[in-house]
Amino acid sequence: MEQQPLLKVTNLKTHFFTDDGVVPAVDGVSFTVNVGETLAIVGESGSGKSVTSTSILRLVPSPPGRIIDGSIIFEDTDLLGKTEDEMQRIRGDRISMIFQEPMTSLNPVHRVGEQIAEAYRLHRGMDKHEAMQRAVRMLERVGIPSPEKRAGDFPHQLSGGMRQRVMIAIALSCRPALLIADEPTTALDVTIQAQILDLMRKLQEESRTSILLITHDLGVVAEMADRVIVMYAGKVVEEGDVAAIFKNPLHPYTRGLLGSIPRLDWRRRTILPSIEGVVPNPLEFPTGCRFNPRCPDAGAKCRESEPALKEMTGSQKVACWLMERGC
Amino acid sequence: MLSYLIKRLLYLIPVLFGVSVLVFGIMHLAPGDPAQVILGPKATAQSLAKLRAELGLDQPVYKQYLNWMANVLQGDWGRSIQMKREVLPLVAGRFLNTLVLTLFAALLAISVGLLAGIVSATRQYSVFDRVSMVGALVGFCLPVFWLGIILQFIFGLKLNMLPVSGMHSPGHSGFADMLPFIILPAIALSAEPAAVIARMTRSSILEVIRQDYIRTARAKGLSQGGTIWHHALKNALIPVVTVVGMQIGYLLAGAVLVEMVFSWPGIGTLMVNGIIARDFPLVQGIILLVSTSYVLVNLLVDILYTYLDPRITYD
Amino acid sequence: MSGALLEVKDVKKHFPIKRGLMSKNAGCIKAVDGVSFSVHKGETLGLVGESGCGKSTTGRLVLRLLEPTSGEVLFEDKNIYRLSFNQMRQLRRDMQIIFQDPYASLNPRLTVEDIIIEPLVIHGIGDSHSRRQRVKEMLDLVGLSSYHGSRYPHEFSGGQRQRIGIARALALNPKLIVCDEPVSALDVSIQSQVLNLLMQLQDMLKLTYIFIAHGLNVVKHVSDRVGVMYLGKIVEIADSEELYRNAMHPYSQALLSAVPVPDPEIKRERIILTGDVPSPANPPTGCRFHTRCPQCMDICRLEEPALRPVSDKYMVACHKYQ
Amino acid sequence: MMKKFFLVTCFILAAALLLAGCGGGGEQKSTADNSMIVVGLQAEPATLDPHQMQDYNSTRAGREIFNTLVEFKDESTELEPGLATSWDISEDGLEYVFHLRQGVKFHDGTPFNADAVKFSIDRQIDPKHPFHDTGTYPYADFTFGMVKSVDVVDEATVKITLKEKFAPFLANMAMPAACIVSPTAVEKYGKDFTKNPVGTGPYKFVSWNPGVEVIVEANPDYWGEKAKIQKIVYKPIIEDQARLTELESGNVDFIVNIPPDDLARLKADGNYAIVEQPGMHVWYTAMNCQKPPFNNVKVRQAVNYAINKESIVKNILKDTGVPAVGPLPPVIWSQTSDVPKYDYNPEKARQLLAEAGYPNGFDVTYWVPESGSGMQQPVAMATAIQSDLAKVGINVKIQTLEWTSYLDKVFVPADKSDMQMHQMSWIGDNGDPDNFLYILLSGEQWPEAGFNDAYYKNDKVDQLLKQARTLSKQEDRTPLYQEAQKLIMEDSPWVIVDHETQIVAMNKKIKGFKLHPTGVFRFEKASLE
Amino acid sequence: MSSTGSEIAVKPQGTAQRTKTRELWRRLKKDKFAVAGGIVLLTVIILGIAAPLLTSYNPYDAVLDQRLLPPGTGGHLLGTDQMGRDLLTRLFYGARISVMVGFVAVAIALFFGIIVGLFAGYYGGLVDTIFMRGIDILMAFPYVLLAIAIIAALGPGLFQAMIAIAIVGIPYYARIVRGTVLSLREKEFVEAEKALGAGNLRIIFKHILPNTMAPIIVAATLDVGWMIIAAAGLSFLGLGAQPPTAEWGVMLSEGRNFLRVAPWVSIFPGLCIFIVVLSLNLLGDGLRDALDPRLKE
Repeated sequence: MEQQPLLKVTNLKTHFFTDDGVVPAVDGVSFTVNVGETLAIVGESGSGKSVTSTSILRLVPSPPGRIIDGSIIFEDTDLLGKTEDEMQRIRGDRISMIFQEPMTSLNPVHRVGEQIAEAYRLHRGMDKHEAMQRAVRMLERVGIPSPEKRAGDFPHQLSGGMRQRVMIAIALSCRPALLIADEPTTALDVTIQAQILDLMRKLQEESRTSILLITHDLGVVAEMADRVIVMYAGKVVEEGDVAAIFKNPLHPYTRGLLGSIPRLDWRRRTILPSIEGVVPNPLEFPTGCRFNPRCPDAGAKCRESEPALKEMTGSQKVACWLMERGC
Repeated sequence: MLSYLIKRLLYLIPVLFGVSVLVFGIMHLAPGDPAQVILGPKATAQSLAKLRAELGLDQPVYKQYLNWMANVLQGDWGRSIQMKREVLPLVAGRFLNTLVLTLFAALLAISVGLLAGIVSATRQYSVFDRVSMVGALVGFCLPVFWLGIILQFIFGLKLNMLPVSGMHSPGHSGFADMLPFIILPAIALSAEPAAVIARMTRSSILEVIRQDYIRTARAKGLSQGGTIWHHALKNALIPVVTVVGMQIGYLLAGAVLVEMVFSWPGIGTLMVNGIIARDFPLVQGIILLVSTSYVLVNLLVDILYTYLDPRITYD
Repeated sequence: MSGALLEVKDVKKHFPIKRGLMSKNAGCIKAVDGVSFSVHKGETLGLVGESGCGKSTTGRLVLRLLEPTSGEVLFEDKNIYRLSFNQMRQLRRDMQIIFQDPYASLNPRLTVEDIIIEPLVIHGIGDSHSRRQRVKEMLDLVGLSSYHGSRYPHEFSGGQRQRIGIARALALNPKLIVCDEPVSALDVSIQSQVLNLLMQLQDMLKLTYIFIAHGLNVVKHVSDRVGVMYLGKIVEIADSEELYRNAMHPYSQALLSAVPVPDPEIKRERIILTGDVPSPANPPTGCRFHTRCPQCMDICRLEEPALRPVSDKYMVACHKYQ
Repeated sequence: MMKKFFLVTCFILAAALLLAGCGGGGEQKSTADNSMIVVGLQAEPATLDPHQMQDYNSTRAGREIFNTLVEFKDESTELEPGLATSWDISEDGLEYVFHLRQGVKFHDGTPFNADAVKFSIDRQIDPKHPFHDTGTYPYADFTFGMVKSVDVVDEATVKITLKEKFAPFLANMAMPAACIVSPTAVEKYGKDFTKNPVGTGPYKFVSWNPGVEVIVEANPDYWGEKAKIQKIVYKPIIEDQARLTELESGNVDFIVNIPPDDLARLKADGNYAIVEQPGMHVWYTAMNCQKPPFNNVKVRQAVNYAINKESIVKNILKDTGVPAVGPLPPVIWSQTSDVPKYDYNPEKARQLLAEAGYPNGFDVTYWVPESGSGMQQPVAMATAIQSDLAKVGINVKIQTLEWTSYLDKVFVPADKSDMQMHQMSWIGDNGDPDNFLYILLSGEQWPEAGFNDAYYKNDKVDQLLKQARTLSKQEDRTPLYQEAQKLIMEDSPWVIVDHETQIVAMNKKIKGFKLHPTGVFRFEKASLE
Repeated sequence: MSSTGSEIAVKPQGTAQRTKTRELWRRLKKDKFAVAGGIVLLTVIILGIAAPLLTSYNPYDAVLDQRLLPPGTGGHLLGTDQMGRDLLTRLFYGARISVMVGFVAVAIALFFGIIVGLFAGYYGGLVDTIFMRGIDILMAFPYVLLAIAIIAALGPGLFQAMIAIAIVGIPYYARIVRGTVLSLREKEFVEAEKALGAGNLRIIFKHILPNTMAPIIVAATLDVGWMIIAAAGLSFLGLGAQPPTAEWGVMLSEGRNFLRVAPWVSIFPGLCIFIVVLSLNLLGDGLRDALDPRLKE
């Protein structure tokens, strides 16, 4: 598989300037998404994974949020240097996005067909009629039965799974180069989740779209992604191929995360390995490694200075003093 | 939808029944004797007693109520004690004038309020936003009758631009002739609702543009303005409609004060005088009519919801 | 099955659909439509199913937080639906609940201490000193410090709030606790902390759990037995290891295969169900699962299968096995 | 969606236009009418049926549509022929024969005759009259209470027989209730005659747009001198300030009820004609003569001395009234200034109070209406009185009441009354002294029978007033009334403050307008420049 | 945006020492307008209470030869009114009455509104139907008409006006409370109380009522101003406080007849009403923003 970079994010910093202080939600994040691959960003709430994704589309609410540093090179140009008009042409066309809550992500007062057609009208300049026909075809592609009838429905008339299919239809309508999927299945039941993941895989195969998958569910990562980056408290702590990371997690946080999910093939009622403590308050991140208060092996150095992301074996990178010592 | 409409209209019956009982009770429990009012301070005790009997006021209250109700249901709303005329045509004619004023004021309030609210929301913290929100606060804080008097003073006396009383120039009628007359009262009346609507629209839009589907629209490639226009506004209007509906009620009420100030020939003066004169049939008629229309306005608002918000169905 | 702490017999809960002004019943939602099971002292019964299957309603019916449409629930051989308000109040000491949403389940206006004291006050247990003592014990038990007592819920993280909720439930020394999705709203790393706590407490205090969740992996991990629910019915109920190894009902099979496994090297044959869960207001005739069942037979459309034992500890409601 | 929003807006606008169209109802007329004036009234007339009128707004807008058999002379309460050219009164004073003017027609073309006179009176006083139920008649008792029968002698002669001798009766025949209405019109309109008045007067009714205006126009076939102002529009303008603004901006030509402070300004301005005329009015505060402390004449006199009436008239009323010396206004014949006077003298008041046994004053409740016909500025005047009485040690608590409830509370029999002092005013009806003195101060007229609201009783006064009622000649009655006035002022049951002056302000183009003491506007004698 | 919002809105967890009230106060303090509103309101109340200490005039002392003196003349800072009374003095005393009218009327409306709303919302069913139908009937009256009708029965006066506008306010609060209760009733902490065996009254008053207070306090603050204006409107119609009461609405409405010759007589009371209502609004807006910081930003 050729490794042709589509999106290259370098040292991205998105901070929120609130009444209570500055929240460094994304604090120097770098990664690359290659053409045709699926990169997963995994992390818990407050890790900055969603802000990373909205930063790419420059949709961080401002105020209070602001991208203060970094570059986002997409198809060889820096998105941060583009005007708002240029961004609008890219959004929904070259890069599109689906969101966690299919319930609230669709406009409740417009018919779903119109909401899909809108993308065609914006980016393909189609008239109302043509756009609607394309929208119906798109609905069919995402597996919605009797799409003509459904196009006239309002979102509340659809089930959660159907709504997420509509969201996917909107996102893929203009055949984007990059699809950002922010927790696309979190709100869905497992059997529906399986349907949606299956659909996404199928569509990706058809169109060679790159996917940036944001999730907290390592199971979804294992099933969907080629590579994964693990975020904690606004920073990337580990990056690598899915197979490698699941087999050999290097960062204590990644290890803890993998260990704390009960697995069907585990023995029942064993005490789960877990990460003690809570996610730190973003206003008062600890000095040194941000994971140090919860890290079972943290040493003095971990409390003093921040580790950088360093390449380890093969494609795997990790930001941990413990690993450096190990090398 | 039709069955819902019918149900809602049927629902009017108990509400209006309650209203009628309440107003009848209040009026008849109130001290003061309509016979005394008719005959004036120079009336003698015998003539008072005679008139009370003629008006049926010597009967027990519940009987009076039943009589009145029976007649009202047959379209006979009685005759005003003070104005000597039949209540229904009298009140209907005056109420029409009140409605004209209210509608004008509503139109003014809605257009000014919506516009100011929308522009303020899209340009949050701009000069326009700040000026119009301060203006809205001022509009909210001015007593309507006081604003009316000030308007009269400025536009009527100092600038001599507009008439300050009545509805038509002498001997005239029709819409064109009414226009200069309605401007000042409509402005006075619309100040408060316009302020409320502007503030509501602004905060509603600001609330809506935080919603997920607005982010979806932006991610689709819509501009900020396009998003507000195509996606935020209709959603934002849903709570605004409730407020508009309530404001129309307040307008009907505020009209009483404005009508006094501008001598607008609506139900306001009729009502206040009617109460002072213990003109039972008149006051009862007015309240029944106004309440009916008020409830109908609310029904209209509910129907407007279905248009704005497809999630609401009344079937 | 005597000796069971709790026995649920054919409990139904139908919520009327209100329409219009006249509140005429225009049908009803059959949230729970004939559920039977029993729970033994000290065991954990898991209830699993997708949203809308009636598992949470079942939990509330067991505690009589909802009045049932029909059926009975025997707690220590007493039918709790026959108890008066005061008798029920007494009984509530023995049965408690832990909720899903750690934000909505604690009164934001009360301090943590007040929240945990609340059950003691309601039942008039102890004086203010002993109550305070009890709060300290409880906080200690769930891994919080006593200085947390003077704070308000919003000052805590989701996991900590869940611990407070557990402390409140334990304050009266209950025998049975219904855990209604206790970890679904928590971050992964916190989930395991709470699950560990629940398991430790069970061992320590000899508690009996009904553990309700939609995550099959979580349910399986903590439960002795698991009941799988679909559209207001239990379709399969079995020992949890057994169920995982050898699920019989096609729905259970699909559910199991749908759970993503965090191991890229395991490649499984997935069963992907088509369509959505039908509306509980208008469930399909025959077997309720037949509309989505990959192994549907003719009889499934016509006749509803009963929940029948296929082996010693295994019951399933499917025509394939009857 | 915005398109639809605008559609909705347009719909509302259209609805408004439609309503506005309906609201008017009537054809367009030209504004540039030089022979028209607009009169700003305080409120809308309640009725244009003269038999039902009881407020100024009604009489002002409607009185000129009608005539009475006898009419008041200009600016006086003396009588002159109206629809009756002459009349004879029988020796015993019980029979009045009126000889009617010939060839007069109602505005609807039907002839004026004796039947119309009988109809107009019987309609009000005979409960069995077929058209009795076409209205309620507040003044019927007062005006015709003493009438035994009305008889048509012939087409041009009517005889009215009284039950007992009643000297002021002839003056009653000039009151609005004595207006002659067209029987045909009453038959035609029934109860709605109130908004379709037909009479014989100098102006005839054109239209009444409720709440907006009443329009009358000159009657071209009038039997007397024809009106020069062709059309008059009576328009209710409720707010005093708005009425002023309309006058000053030229939208209205003639206004009533000018606030005293603004009157001074208008006078200084010089651009407006101001016409004043002392009215048939008296403003007083009655004291309960039957109960302590006011059953002591010294207390009543003390109160009279303690109150600075001049200051009230000057400062609060801004001279819109004339200070009163007695109960009768100067426009009423037999009024005299030769009575005991109570100039402002707090010293004397204190002395009288001490003599009466109240050296330290006392507490008293003072009932005050918030408004009311003829009450001028009740609250302000009460406040001033309260302030004055405080200076002599009388501690006044003001209790304000709404007018209707107020009347209910005031006019109760003496034994049921807990009244101490209260305000009242009286507006004369027929210009006869009896209409003031007998009704308000005779011992026979205690509520509820009459209006002696001070429960004043002096046998000598009663005897004088009763006797004066039965004499026909003015010169015989005058000395009796003058004697009574002296006695009353000696007893001082009231604190009499002023007689209100009627004041109107008008555009200077209106010439020759004179106010009448009855408050009716006589535009038929005025002209436009 | 909301998902990013939830990420950044992670509350200071565990480490925070602030109580909710204190946090509210802290946020409120940051709102300059709200603070200004609060200070003005407090000042007005203090001026009203301390009126006898601040002025040597009697607010009811008519001095007829000192009528309508312009501001600054004859020792009257704001001039005199149509009865020669010191305007400033009357404004001071008026502050007591006008502000009191607003607060008392709101308090009465709140009391009944809360009771009706709590029970209707909590019990639902028949209780709800009966209560809310009554509320519907009250709501079918436009408020001025309802107030006028009530005053017709009670007679005009300050107290009656207060009652009338309070009754007018009841449906409003009943609806807010009912709406809040309906959503609170479904909250799990209420269910937890039931599971613990708590009785209905305990749940209503200890657990639901305190949680309805936030929206109500905001509404009530904004409403005090509205009630003051409504009371002034009734005074204008001659149905509210009666002269010579030093109430701003009465002063304003009496003063309107001297608008040309002595504008200060009505302008100053008008200004006072305006300032008080404005400061109440600023305070109410600030409170709302502080309670719901999401709307601000």
